[in-house]
Amino acid sequence: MIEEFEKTIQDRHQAAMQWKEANQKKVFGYLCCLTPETILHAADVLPVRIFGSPEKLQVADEHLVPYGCRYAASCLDLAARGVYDYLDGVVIPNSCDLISKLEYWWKELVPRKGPTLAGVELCPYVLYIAYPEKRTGRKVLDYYKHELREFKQALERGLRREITDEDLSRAIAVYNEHYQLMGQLKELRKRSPLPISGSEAWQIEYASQLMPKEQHNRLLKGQLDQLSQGTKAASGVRIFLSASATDVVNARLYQIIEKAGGQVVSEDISCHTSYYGNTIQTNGDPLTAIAQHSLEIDCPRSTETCSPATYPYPTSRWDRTRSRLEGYNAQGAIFYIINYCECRAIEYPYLRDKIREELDIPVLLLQGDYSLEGLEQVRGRIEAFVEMIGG
Amino acid sequence: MSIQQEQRIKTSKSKKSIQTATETWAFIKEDYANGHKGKAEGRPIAWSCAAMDKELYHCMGVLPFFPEQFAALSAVQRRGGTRDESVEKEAVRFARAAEQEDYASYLCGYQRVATGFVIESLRTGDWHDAPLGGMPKPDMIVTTSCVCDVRVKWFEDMAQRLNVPYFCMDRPERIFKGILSTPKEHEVDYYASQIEDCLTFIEEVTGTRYDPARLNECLDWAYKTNNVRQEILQLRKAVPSPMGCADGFGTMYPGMYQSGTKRCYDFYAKMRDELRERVEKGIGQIENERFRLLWYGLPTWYNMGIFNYFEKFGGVFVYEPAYNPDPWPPRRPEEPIREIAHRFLLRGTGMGNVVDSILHDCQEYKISGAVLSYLITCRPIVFPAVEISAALEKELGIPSVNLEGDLVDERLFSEGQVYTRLDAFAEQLLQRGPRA
Amino acid sequence: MEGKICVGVDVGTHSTKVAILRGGEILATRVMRAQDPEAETPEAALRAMLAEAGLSWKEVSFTVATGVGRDTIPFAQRTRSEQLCHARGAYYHFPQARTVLDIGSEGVRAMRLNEKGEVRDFVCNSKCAAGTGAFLEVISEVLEVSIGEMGELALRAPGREMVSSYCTVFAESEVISLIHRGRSKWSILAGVIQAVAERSFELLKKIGLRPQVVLTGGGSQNPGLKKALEEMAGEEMWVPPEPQIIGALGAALWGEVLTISP
Amino acid sequence: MDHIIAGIDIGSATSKVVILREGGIVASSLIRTGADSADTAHRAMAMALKEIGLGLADLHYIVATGYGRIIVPFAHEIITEIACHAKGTHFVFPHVRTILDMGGQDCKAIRIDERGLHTSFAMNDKCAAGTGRFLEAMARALDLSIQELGPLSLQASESVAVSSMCAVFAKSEVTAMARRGIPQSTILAGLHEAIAERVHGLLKRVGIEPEFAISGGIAKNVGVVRKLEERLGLKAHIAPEPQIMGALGAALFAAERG
Ligand SMILES: Nc1ncnc2c1ncn2[C@@H]1O[C@H](COP(=O)(O)OP(=O)(O)O)[C@@H](O)[C@H]1O
Ligand SMILES: Nc1ncnc2c1ncn2[C@@H]1O[C@H](COP(=O)(O)OP(=O)(O)O)[C@@H](O)[C@H]1O
Ligand code: SF4
Ligand code: SF4
Ligand code: SF4
Repeated sequence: MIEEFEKTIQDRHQAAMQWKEANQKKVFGYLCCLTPETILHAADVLPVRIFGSPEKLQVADEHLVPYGCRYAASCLDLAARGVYDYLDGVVIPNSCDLISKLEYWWKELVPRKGPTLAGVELCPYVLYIAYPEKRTGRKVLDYYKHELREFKQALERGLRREITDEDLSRAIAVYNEHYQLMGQLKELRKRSPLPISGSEAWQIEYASQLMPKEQHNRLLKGQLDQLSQGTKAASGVRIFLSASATDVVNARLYQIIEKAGGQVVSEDISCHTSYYGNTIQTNGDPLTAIAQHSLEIDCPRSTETCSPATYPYPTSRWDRTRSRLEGYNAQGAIFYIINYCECRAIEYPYLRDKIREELDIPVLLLQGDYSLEGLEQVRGRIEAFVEMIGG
Repeated sequence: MSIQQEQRIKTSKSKKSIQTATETWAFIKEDYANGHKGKAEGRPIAWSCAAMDKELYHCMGVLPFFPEQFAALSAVQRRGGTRDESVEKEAVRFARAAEQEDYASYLCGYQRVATGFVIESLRTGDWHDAPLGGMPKPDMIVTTSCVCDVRVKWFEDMAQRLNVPYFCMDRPERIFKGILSTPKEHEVDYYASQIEDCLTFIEEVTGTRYDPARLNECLDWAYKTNNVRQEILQLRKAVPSPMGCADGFGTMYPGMYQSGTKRCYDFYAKMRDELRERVEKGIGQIENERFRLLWYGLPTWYNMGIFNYFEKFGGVFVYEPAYNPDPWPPRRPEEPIREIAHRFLLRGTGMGNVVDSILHDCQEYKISGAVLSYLITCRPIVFPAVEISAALEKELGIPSVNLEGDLVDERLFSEGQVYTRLDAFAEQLLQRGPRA
Repeated sequence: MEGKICVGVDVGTHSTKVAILRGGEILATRVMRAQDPEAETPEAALRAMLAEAGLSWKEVSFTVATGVGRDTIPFAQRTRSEQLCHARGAYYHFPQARTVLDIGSEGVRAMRLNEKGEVRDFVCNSKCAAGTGAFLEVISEVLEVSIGEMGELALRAPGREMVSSYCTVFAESEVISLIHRGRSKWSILAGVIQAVAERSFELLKKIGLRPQVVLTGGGSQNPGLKKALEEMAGEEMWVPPEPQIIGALGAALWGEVLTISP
Repeated sequence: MDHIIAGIDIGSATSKVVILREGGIVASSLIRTGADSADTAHRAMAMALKEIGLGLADLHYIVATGYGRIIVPFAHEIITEIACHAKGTHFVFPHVRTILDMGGQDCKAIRIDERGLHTSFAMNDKCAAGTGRFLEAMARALDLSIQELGPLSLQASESVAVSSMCAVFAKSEVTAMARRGIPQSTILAGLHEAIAERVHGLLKRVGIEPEFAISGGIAKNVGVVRKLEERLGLKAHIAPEPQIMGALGAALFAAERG
């Protein structure tokens, strides 16, 4: 794998700090795919995704009850311990019940020592985005555009600079290239034999959320050229992975699956860029285009406006899951749901039934607590599952 | 501070102290009977949730049913209405059915029970083998994004299973400091559009046209009802407390689920009169009120007797913020939809708001201790628990205790553990003496 | 007798099991307690078994290991999961098997099989001892009955005591207090077995309970448990001969397949 | 006439009695809790009374506490173990503000004020992971006595991670480790570390004040105590007989009443 990706993954904090130092620019952390990264990019800010770590909670557990997702708790814990002190700001969208509450805890637990203006602290600061629960419907775009405008204004106030339409368009161009390249990567993963292993693909995904997109695009382009030559091949039972979050902790899943003789070929993962399919429209108002693009994300927490006559209830989750299985010739589906990740836990039984009934593909449910030990405990099940399919 | 063995009262059923509370049951039974009759006559049935604006159904001639309420009902009843303790509670039976389908056991108890009911009914084809004959099969499922993620996904999941039309009213998340604040224009626009779309959705399902005059009529009743409920809340601040949390939860049904009807207004008007009389005569829940408690969170529906637990120590539960309404701004009959939207968006949803409002309530109701019902399966309620207890201690010097369990699934409730905690808490409060 | 020799080794937490097949027929089997310090190592056991059958180590054409400790068998060419081995072992005895429940000491697993005996789906118990064979072992110590006679005794119980604690450790104290309150040992046993059966039954229901249901693993030697499960399901369940070695048998059977297409 | 009163603590593992005369401890007893709590209570009380040659009738007031408190037939009053551990510990260490009571079946973190009254507490139960029972099971698996665990673990230079905290599974994990030749001390260090980690979480829920005491039977286990002290960066106060703190507290309450 590309060295620069690996370096960033090895020490993401160091990488961000170095970038900051070298470029004398600001770095913002963000918590979820729903964050409009382009707006940050347009403001010359490097958006890096906030992830957790395998370490035990040290500070956050005094404030959090044990009945919530440990992944989000781990992110908060790292911040409360000062690991994320290099961030100049944090963006928290309303993605799930716990993430949206982090807005409060972040302000409470993460010491703010940035500059103040008339007693008001400027950086680091926490920006909240009230992303709508519904992706579609008559006024959704209007509403969300407003929220994004407010977000942009807050950013402008904090950074004391204007973010022009030109800035936005520039950022959109960079991100569009990224989406296209990631699209090509996905296409490659449809092939058989598989030109790239699941864990290598994961590294690319993961690194893309940590390094400047320009750099990532450049590296990825080179990588894609090599891959399409088709010199390497990864073999194994083709697995679709649907998971709550896969950062450095849960990425162990890829290794376990590979060791058992499987390969992840497609995924539906929070903490991943896999929700981005299309590019952002470039004609018309850039902010509207960005809003529209975010609303295309069909992750488990969102729902849709339906019409009794045509389609009575949302189908996008199943449609998405199906295309991720069929298009990639997946032979098995693994669902890894972190305890207390409710949206995934509720939709699972229905998706499982559909996969079994309509595609006749076996499904494995794993539940975990966001820890390496937890993953070791499901190793045996993954092995059995892969063997069951592979014979 | 003695807890004599013989005083350990049987706690599965609560003793109701006010007369009106005993009438709730008839109210609920009537609604279920009407629902079954309506269903047979072809009237439209909706399954919906507590935070929804019920007036929309009443003005559209829809009979609403509420899976959350049904789950609570299942937590009380055993199969076939028997009192035989070897027969498990209906809620446990349904929750188990859901868990067998791999719905995780940490999911909201309401969700597991209602989904279990759907699964069982689809499996057996018998929709009536449930408390009060079950919820009639719905023609639509309508939910809101307010309060928790669970209801959005859960209702969507039920719609898929039942193959009925689904609508979600999306309420913008509002995070700010303070308890009440004026919503922004684009937020009101958005929520109003959601209400309009919901009405269109109901029109499409039922064929009934939306009539603003009808909505205004319902809102008038709702408004009057809310005023009466505000009076009730004022009366409940009296010392000694005229009515406790068991009654508070026990009488929330009409207001929570049937707001916008005259029946509902009559219920609370009567209740207010009764309370007023009690306050005037100085009648309290118990004779020697020594300390006043607040119950944060939702009740353990299968064990409402827990609200009487402190009585032997002279403790009374006086207030439960969970289902009680805020005061409403004046009516705006010229634009009823915007009125609803505006009103609904007044309260903030951030954690800071939750903490502030509990502090406020504790002062208003002269609380000396709080029981934080850690209903571990309800994330929105349990998340702020630590912050609340810290703030209570720090700002007001009020101690609190946590209970762990589920709202309807009694398998998660461990008696020995809970009572040890309550006893220790009572000791703690008695040591401090009455609040100045 | 002619035929290829295949060996299966099942390294469980409670015991290690070895099975030798010749030409698809069971030649020898052996169970060694893990706790027993005197017990032979799997390798020594296999050597002894081979010697008894008049065979040499070199004649073994393929060895497959299974069980939680399957990676500790250096002489195995391949490993296979318990799920697959128990299914194959059960199917060997009963081609009608569509659901297999393996009750081991720490792991309880339910498998769904197709007509060809291939596993299509499985579910496992959680990280807690409640409802496993280990639970029964703990209780057998407390009640001072051997694990082997437990089930028989329970079948003769006059009644059934309720054991309500979920946690094995708390259940242990509950059982002790029941004894001291003078309750019948047999009825207590019946209660304990009922509690274990309920947990296993949950797994069976999840997987779908398609007949024929076959019980395997050490726990299925407990007739009380079998009866309790049958009552809950309302249908008969089958237990193969020597159910505890089914995993090892399955592993050996996999050996036959894998030697052909390794 | 002397003022003689007693406190009795019926715990899940052991039952303790403390008898006070004129504010001083004159007798105490500690026996294993049998299955019949009422009978255990009688035996523990008789044992303590025997020391000073008195009978039940000589006691002015008796307060019962602990998990089996409601079954003590001769108690005048019952008080929870939380209040009693607070009271007892406060008597011995008046400056202490945070108490950790680690007993046979559960753990409690208690915050107290300057009067020794509890102001907040948290407890863990439901699962035996990390409790006295857990340690007893491990001791049996390693063929050691419960008293040996702590000192032995201190000899370890390293520790192993014990992955299952289920009391039953950990037992077989530990047995397997021992068979693989991992030294007992190393295994024990790992077990104690895991317990310390669990109770640390509990302590955080009530907030830790620097003046900190441990009571209950596990306070006698230096292995757990050391690991916890390392984690907290605090020195724990431990009474000479930490296991009877609950009974002492109960007796002190009785002194106030009788
Ligand atoms: N003779 C017997 N009768 C009934 N149950 C038994 C008998 N022998 C062992 N068991 C049960 O079987 C379990 C061990 O089963 P086994 O399949 O060998 O487990 P593992 O593969 O995990 O070592 C024990 O925990 C015990 O409960
Ligand atoms: N001498 C000792 N050294 C180490 N640990 C001990 C010792 N004595 C008791 N223990 C531990 O203390 C536990 C019992 O604690 P105790 O406070 O008596 O419990 P309870 O109050 O619940 O009955 C035992 O399970 C054991 O783990
Ligand atoms: S994993 Fe699930 S519960 Fe956790 S933060 Fe993500 S969406 Fe929320
Ligand atoms: S999670 Fe809580 S708020 Fe949501 S439906 Fe359940 S009980 Fe209600
Ligand atoms: S509840 Fe008991 S049996 Fe289950 S994990 Fe905990 S200690 Fe083990």
